[in-house]
Amino acid sequence: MGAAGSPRPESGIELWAWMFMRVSGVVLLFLALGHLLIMHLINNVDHIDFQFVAQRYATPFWRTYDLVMLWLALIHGTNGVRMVLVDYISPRGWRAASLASLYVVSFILLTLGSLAILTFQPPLMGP
Amino acid sequence: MFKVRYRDYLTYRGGPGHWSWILHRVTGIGVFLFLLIHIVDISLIGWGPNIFNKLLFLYRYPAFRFGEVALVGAVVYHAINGIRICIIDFWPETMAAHRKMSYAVGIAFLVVFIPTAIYMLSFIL
Amino acid sequence: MQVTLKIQRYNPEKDKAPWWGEYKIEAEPTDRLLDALNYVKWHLDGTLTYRRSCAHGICGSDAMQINGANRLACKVLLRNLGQVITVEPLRGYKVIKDLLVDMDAFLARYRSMKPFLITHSPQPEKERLQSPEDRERFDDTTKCILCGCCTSGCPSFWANGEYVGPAAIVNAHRFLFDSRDEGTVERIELLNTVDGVWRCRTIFNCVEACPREINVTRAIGEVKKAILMQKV
Amino acid sequence: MVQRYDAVIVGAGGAGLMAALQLAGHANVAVLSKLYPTRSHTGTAQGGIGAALGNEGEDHWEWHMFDTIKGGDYLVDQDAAEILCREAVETVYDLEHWGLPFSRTPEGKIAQRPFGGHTKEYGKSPVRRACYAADRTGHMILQTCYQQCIKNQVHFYDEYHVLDLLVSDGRCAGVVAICLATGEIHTFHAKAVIFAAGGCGRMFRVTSNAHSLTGDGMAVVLRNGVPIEDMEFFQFHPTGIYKMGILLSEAARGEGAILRNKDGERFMERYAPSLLDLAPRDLTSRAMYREIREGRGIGGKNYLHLDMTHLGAEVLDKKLPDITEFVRTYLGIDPRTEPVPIQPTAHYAMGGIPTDLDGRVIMDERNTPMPGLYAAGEVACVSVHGANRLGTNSLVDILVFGRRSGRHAARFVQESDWAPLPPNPDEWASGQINRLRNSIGQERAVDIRDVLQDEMMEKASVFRDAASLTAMSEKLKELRQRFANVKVEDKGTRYNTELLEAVELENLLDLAEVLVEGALVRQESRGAHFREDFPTRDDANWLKHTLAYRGEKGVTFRYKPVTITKFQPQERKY
Ligand SMILES: Cc1cc2nc3c(=O)[nH]c(=O)nc-3n(C[C@H](O)[C@H](O)[C@H](O)COP(=O)(O)OP(=O)(O)OC[C@H]3O[C@@H](n4cnc5c(N)ncnc54)[C@H](O)[C@@H]3O)c2cc1C
Ligand code: HEM
Ligand code: SF4
Ligand code: F3S
Ligand code: FES
Repeated sequence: MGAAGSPRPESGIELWAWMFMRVSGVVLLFLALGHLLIMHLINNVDHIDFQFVAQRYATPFWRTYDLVMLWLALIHGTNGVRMVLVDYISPRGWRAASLASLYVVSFILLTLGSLAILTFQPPLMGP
Repeated sequence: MFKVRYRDYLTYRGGPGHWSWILHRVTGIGVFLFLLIHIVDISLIGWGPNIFNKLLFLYRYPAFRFGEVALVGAVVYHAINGIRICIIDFWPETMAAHRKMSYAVGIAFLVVFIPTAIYMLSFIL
Repeated sequence: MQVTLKIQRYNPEKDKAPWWGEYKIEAEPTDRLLDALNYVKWHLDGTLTYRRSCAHGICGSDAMQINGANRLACKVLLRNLGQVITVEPLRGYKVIKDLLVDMDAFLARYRSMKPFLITHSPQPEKERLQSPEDRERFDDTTKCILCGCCTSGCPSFWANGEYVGPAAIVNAHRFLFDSRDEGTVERIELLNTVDGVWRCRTIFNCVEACPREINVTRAIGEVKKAILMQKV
Repeated sequence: MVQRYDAVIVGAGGAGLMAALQLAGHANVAVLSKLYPTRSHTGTAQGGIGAALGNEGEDHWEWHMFDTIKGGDYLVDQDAAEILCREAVETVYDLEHWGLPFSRTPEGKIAQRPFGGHTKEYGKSPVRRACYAADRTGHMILQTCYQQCIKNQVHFYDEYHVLDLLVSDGRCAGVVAICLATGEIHTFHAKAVIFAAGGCGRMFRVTSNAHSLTGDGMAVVLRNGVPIEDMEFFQFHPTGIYKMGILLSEAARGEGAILRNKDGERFMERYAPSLLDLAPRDLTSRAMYREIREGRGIGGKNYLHLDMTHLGAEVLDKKLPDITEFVRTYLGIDPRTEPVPIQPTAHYAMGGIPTDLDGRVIMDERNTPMPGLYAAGEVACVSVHGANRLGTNSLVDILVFGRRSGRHAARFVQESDWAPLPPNPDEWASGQINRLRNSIGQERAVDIRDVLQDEMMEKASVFRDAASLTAMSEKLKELRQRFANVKVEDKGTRYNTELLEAVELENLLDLAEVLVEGALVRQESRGAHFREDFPTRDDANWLKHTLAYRGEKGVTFRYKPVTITKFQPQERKY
C-alpha cells in the first residue's frame, strides 16, 4: 500500500483471469465431470489399463477431449493457485519465487501431458 | 511470511458463503495437486504397456480407492459451487438469495455425491 | 436476566498478551450490548475501553466481534445473544486497547477510492435533475456508515490486507452508479486491480456483517460487471 | 507540543466541515475532532433540511422566515433568520452539486416533505419545504461535506479532544487538545478558532443525543470568560423511543403518522386544531406531558403512542426505512401493525455561544466580538431558533452559518497575525488532566452523572417552576462538591476514555448550572421554556436574550435586545 493507501496500478490482467476462471470452469464442468463419469464410474480403475487407453486414443475425438481438458484444467488450476499464493504471500521476493516455481512446474507438466496425448502411438490391436 | 490465520477461518461466525469459500478453495487446491500427479502418471503411457500397467496398480490399493472417492467428491463440490459463483457473478440480482444458493449447493452436492460414493465404495468393500 | 460477558482485554501499556475478562451482570433482555459494556465500564472496571457515540447504529463507532461475528454493540440486544457473550475487537486491524482498534488503514482505503462526486460539465444554476429510478440505482450504497464490520469480516482481507476491502468498494459503487458522476474512467482504473474488486471472492461475510443491511457483495458484483462492460 | 495553523476548527460535524471547506485552499487549516468526522452527530439527523425551493408547491423564503420567527416565539433575531432562509436555498443547491443524493420528485427535482411548523402564506397550511434523502438526510450531509474535505485535502486531527481555549490580550490565540491515542497534550496556536462542537443533550436522562454530546465547546469557552446565550431554552422532541430516547423523526408525522393517547384519541386536535400533529415541538411535547399527567398515558404510564399503522408498507420502507428499522431492532415491534411507544426526548440546545451574523463570538450585549474566535452549529446561538427551533432548521443553521463563519475567518486570517501564546499555554489543561488522573477521591463519575440526568429530567425539562429549579440549583451545588472527589481508575495514557468521561461530566455540570439559573431568572413562558408559575409570554419584560457568564461568584446575567425587522411579535397559535 502506498502512503495514501491507493492501490497499485495494474495491467488489467485480473479482469481476464477472472473471466477465464469462469469460462474455463463452465467448460470443465462438462469435460471434467464427463471424464470422471467415464473413468471412475461407468468404468472403474479396475478396468483401466494400457489396453483401455490405447483403444480410446485410437480416435482423435478422445485425444482432443483430453487435450482440451488438460489445458483448461491446468491453466485454471494454475491461476487458482496463483490467486491463493498472491493472497497469502506478501513479501515481494517470496511471492515472486513461489509464483515462478508454480509457473515452471505447470509449464513442464503442460508440455509433458500434451506430448503424452499427442505422441502416443497406439500399438496394433491385439494382445 | 505466510500469513494464513487458520484460527480466523474456523472461529469467525460467517455465513454459509464463508464455508462455501473455504471448501471451494481447499477442493480447488486438492484437485490441482492431484492433477499434477495425474499428468505425470498418464504421461508414463509413452513408456509402453508394462510400466504403465504396473503403475496403475497403485490406483487399485484401498487407500487410493478412498482417495479416489475423495477426489470425485472434491471435483463435484468444486464444480457445483463453481456454478453458483458463475451465476451470482453474471446475474448479481440473484444475490438477494445468496444464503439459499449456498445451501442449495450443499444439498446438490450431497444428492450427487452420496450415491456416487456408495456406488464407488461398493467395488472395494 | 443474568449474563456473563467474556471480553478480550489488552492494554499494551501493561499487558504482555491479550487476556479474557469475565463480568457477570444483571440486565434487561432488551438492553443493547453497548448498555452492558457501559455497565461494566461504569460500575465494574473503568479501564475497559471501546468507542461509542450515537448508541443507535448510525455513527459506526462500536463495531466489534460479538459471539464471533462482526456487529455494532449498540445494535444487538442481549436477548439475542445468549447467557455467555464473547466480545472481541475487530479482526484484521491493530488492537490499540481492549476493543478499540486502529482504523486508520481502513479509512485511508476509503479515501483512496475518490469518494466524491466528479463532474466536468458546468453546474446548472439549480439542482441537477435525476429521475427517481436513477436515484434508486445507488440508494443501497449511500447507507454506509464506515463502521468497518464488512472489511474486517472478509476472509480475503484477512489473507491479504492489501485488498481495499468491501467498504471502499461500496463507496466507489455509490458514485459509479450515480447518474450525475462523470468520474467513471478514473474510478474504474482504481478498482480494476489485483487489490481492487478482483480480490473479492464473493464470500458474503460482508453482507452478513453489515449493520446497515447493504448488499455489499451485490454492489461489488455490479462494479465487476461495470468494469467488464467498459473493458470488453 | 505546539503546532501552528492559520485557523483551527473544533468539531467535524456539518458546521465544522462546512467552515473547513471555506478555508481549504485559502489558509492553513486544521480540523480537530474528538470523534472520527463521519461519526459526528450530524449523521443522525433524519428528517430533512428546510429550504424554500418550491419544488412541490409554491414557497418563498419570506414564508420560511416567518415560520422560523413564529416557531421561535419571537425571540429570533430577525436579521439572522432572513439570512438563514435566503441562503438555505443556495446551500441546498450547493449540496446537490457536491453530490448529495437527495430523494427526487418524478420530474427529477429535489423532493420535499412537510415538517412541523412549516407553513405557506404565513401560517395558513402546511407546506412541503424539507428537502430530504430518505430518512438519512444528516448522514448524507455529513458524508457529502466530509467527501468534499477529502477532495480539497483538508487536514484532520481525528480523535483529539479539545480541553481549553487560549486567550491573550482579549484575542483568541488557539486551543489546547489531548490526543486520545497517545494522551499527549497539544497546543494549537492559531489566528482564528472556529468552535463547531455540537450540543449538550447528555445532561438529560432521556435524550436523542449521542454519548459524546456533552457540550464541551460551550463549557470550554464559558470557562474563558465568554458568555452563553439563551441556555434556558432546551428543546424536547415529541417522539423519542420510550426510555431509550432514540429519535423517530418528525418526518414520520410529516408522512402522516398520528399521536394517540391511551384511549386511541388523536389528542393534538385539542391543542393545535390547524397543524395537528405537525405543530411545533415545544407545543407538542407540552401537550404530551399534559396527557400523561392527566392519566391518559398508555396503561397509565409515562408514554404515548405514535401510530404509523395506516401509512402502509410502501411509505415505511421507501420514505422512512431507518425509523422502521429502529423500531424493529430496539422495540421488537412492527410499525406496520403496531403503534410505537414514545415519549418526549431531550433534543436540541437553542442556546449556545453567542455570535454575530458572521459567526464571530460576541462578548456582551453591545455585540463586541472577540477577535479570531468563531462559533457555528448547535454549539452557537446566532439566534435563528429563538425560544424553539423548527424541525429542519438546524441543518440549515449549521451549513449557512458554518459557511459564513468559515468565509469570515478566511478573510480574518489574511489580514491579521497570530496573537502571542500565553506563557505555559497548556497549564490549565494539563492541570485538569493530572488532577483527575491523580485524584484520590471515591466518587464514581457515573453516579454523579446519573443523578444529574435524572434530576434534570424531573426538574428542568418540559415543565419548570421556581421550586423545582431552586431544588435543581441546590442539587447542582451538591453534585459539584461530589465531583471534586471523583476518581479515575484508569491511570494509563492511551485512549483513557474514563478520564475523558470525567472531563465531559464537568462540562455538563457547568452547562446545567447555566441552564437552571437562567431558567430560574426568566419569569415567563416562551417557546421551549415553560414556567408553570408564569405560564404566559411576557414581551414587556422578557423579549430579550440572556447572556450568562460564569465566574467566581457563580452565574451572572446580562441581557441583549432581540433584533426585530419584518415581523412584530404576535400571539402564537397553530
Ligand atoms: C437524532 C437527531 C435527529 C435530528 N434531525 C434533524 C433534522 O431532521 N433536521 C435538522 O435540521 N436537524 C436535526 N437535528 C439537529 C441537528 O442534527 C444537529 O443540531 C446538528 O447536526 C449539529 O451539528 P454540528 O455540526 O453543530 O455538531 P455535531 O454534528 O454534533 O458535531 C460535533 C463535532 O464536534 C466534535 N467535538 C465535540 N466536542 C469536542 C471536543 N471537546 N474536542 C474536539 N471535538 C469535539 C465532535 O467530534 C463532532 O465532530 C437532529 C438531531 C438529532 C440528535
Ligand atoms: C469442474 C468444473 C470447475 C468449475 C465450474 C470451476 C470453477 C471455478 C471458479 C468459478 C473459480 C473462481 C473462484 C473465485 O474467483 O472466487 C475456481 C477457482 C479455482 N479452481 Fe476451479 N472449477 C472447476 C474445476 C477445477 C479443477 C479441475 C481444478 C484443479 C485443477 C480447479 C482448481 C481451482 C483452484 C485452485 C481455484 C482457486 C480457488 C480459490 O482462489 O479459492 N478447478 N474454480
Ligand atoms: S458497508 Fe456496511 S459494514 Fe461495511 S462499512 Fe459500510 S456500513 Fe459498515
Ligand atoms: S466478505 Fe469479502 S470476498 Fe467479497 S463478498 Fe465480501 S468482500
Ligand atoms: S454507537 Fe454509534 S453505531 Fe453504535
